[in-house]
Amino acid sequence: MTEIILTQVPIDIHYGINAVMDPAAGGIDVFIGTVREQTKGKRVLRLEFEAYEKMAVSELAKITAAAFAKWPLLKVVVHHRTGILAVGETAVAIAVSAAHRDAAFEACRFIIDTLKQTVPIWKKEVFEDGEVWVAAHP
Amino acid sequence: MTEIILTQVPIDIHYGINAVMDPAAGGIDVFIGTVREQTKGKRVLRLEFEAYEKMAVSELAKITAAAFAKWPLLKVVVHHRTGILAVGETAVAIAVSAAHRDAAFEACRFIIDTLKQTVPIWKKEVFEDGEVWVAAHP
Amino acid sequence: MGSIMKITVIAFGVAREIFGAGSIETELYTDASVGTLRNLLEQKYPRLGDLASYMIAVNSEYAEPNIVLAASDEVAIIPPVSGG
Amino acid sequence: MGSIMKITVIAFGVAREIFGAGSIETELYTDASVGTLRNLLEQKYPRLGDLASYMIAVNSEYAEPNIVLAASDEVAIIPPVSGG
Repeated sequence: MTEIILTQVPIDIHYGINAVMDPAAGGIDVFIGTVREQTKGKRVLRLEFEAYEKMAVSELAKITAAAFAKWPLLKVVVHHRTGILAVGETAVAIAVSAAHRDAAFEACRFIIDTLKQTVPIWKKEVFEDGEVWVAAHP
Repeated sequence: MTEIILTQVPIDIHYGINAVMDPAAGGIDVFIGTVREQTKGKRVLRLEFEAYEKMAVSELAKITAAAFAKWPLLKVVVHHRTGILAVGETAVAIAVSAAHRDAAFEACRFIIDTLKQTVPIWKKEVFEDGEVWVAAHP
Repeated sequence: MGSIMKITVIAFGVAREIFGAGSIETELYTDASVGTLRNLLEQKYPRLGDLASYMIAVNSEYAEPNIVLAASDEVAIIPPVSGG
Repeated sequence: MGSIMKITVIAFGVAREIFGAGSIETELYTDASVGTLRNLLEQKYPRLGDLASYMIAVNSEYAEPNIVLAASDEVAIIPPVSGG
């Protein structure tokens, strides 16, 4: 089972965890990415996430399919937020269940690492004195 | 911040996650160990967890202190259940927050791996036709 | 050869700001490739060349420069991603 | 030397079942070590020797065989752990 959701409303972490629970599961790993109050010493007022939604969903589906091919997994849920996020809010939540914890940990790590490399979602950091699209410039 | 709890009542995963949330956090990793319906092909009716509570708490405190020494962490919560657990119930929940995800993932993995090696908690698997203390015999 | 097609290019993040719009239209020869489109866009919008990198997606798939475009394609500029 | 002390040994998991109780009392010379206690318990409860391994904890700390015991110590048998 795979569930991929982009949402403009706050992510319900508990929904994702409950969704990957399974009588065959021994281990569940959950990654939650939250908005940090500062980056490189500068105070962050908010983040703005923008997604090419159709392609973001299809790239996420490729990543989760690759994870299922690589590890014996039971269920995977990936939620990514879009729009304006305040400090402390959840930007992404990934929940992975498996019979054994090795697979759950490794697959969850793989999914967030690959998401950050290939999924067309962009983050703008807004500071008191300006804003910057993260990673846009060398 | 470290919180270590052994509990005879169901573990509230959300409590642990909320407790490690932090404005300085960029990544939170959560591990949840749940009771599997079968082990080595045999159907599990229930698990019974027994703890040497005082020492379990002190060994867990050593593990979390070692994790704080090894990685730049913000908050760690470890909850372990004792008593009788049905299939699907949560036996352990570990939540770790850090500024960056590498530390959160690695520390969470370290805590569950070390917990399974050193913390005096014992699990009895109860089957239809008998029961066994896990790992007791070669 | 010689025939002209109109391609709509959608843009996100910093590319949307460089274009000053969520999408632009551009004219290309009908056998134009993704590489041709890149060159054309970089001439028109030199700030694209200042990016750390960027990709072009055709119909929601990352497209190599040799891919040939059709007027019906959904073409998008993908500046460096930063989700998660 | 020669003086006798009573040690209470608490037991968990499979060790509790081997003892048939959550704790037992045993008599040891006052300079007895953890290793001496192990030998004595294995003679009295041969099934302890069938375990994959077991440790002895003294005052909630894993104790090496050379540690000397005192009557006031909290001594526990720790069969192979299986939490998590």
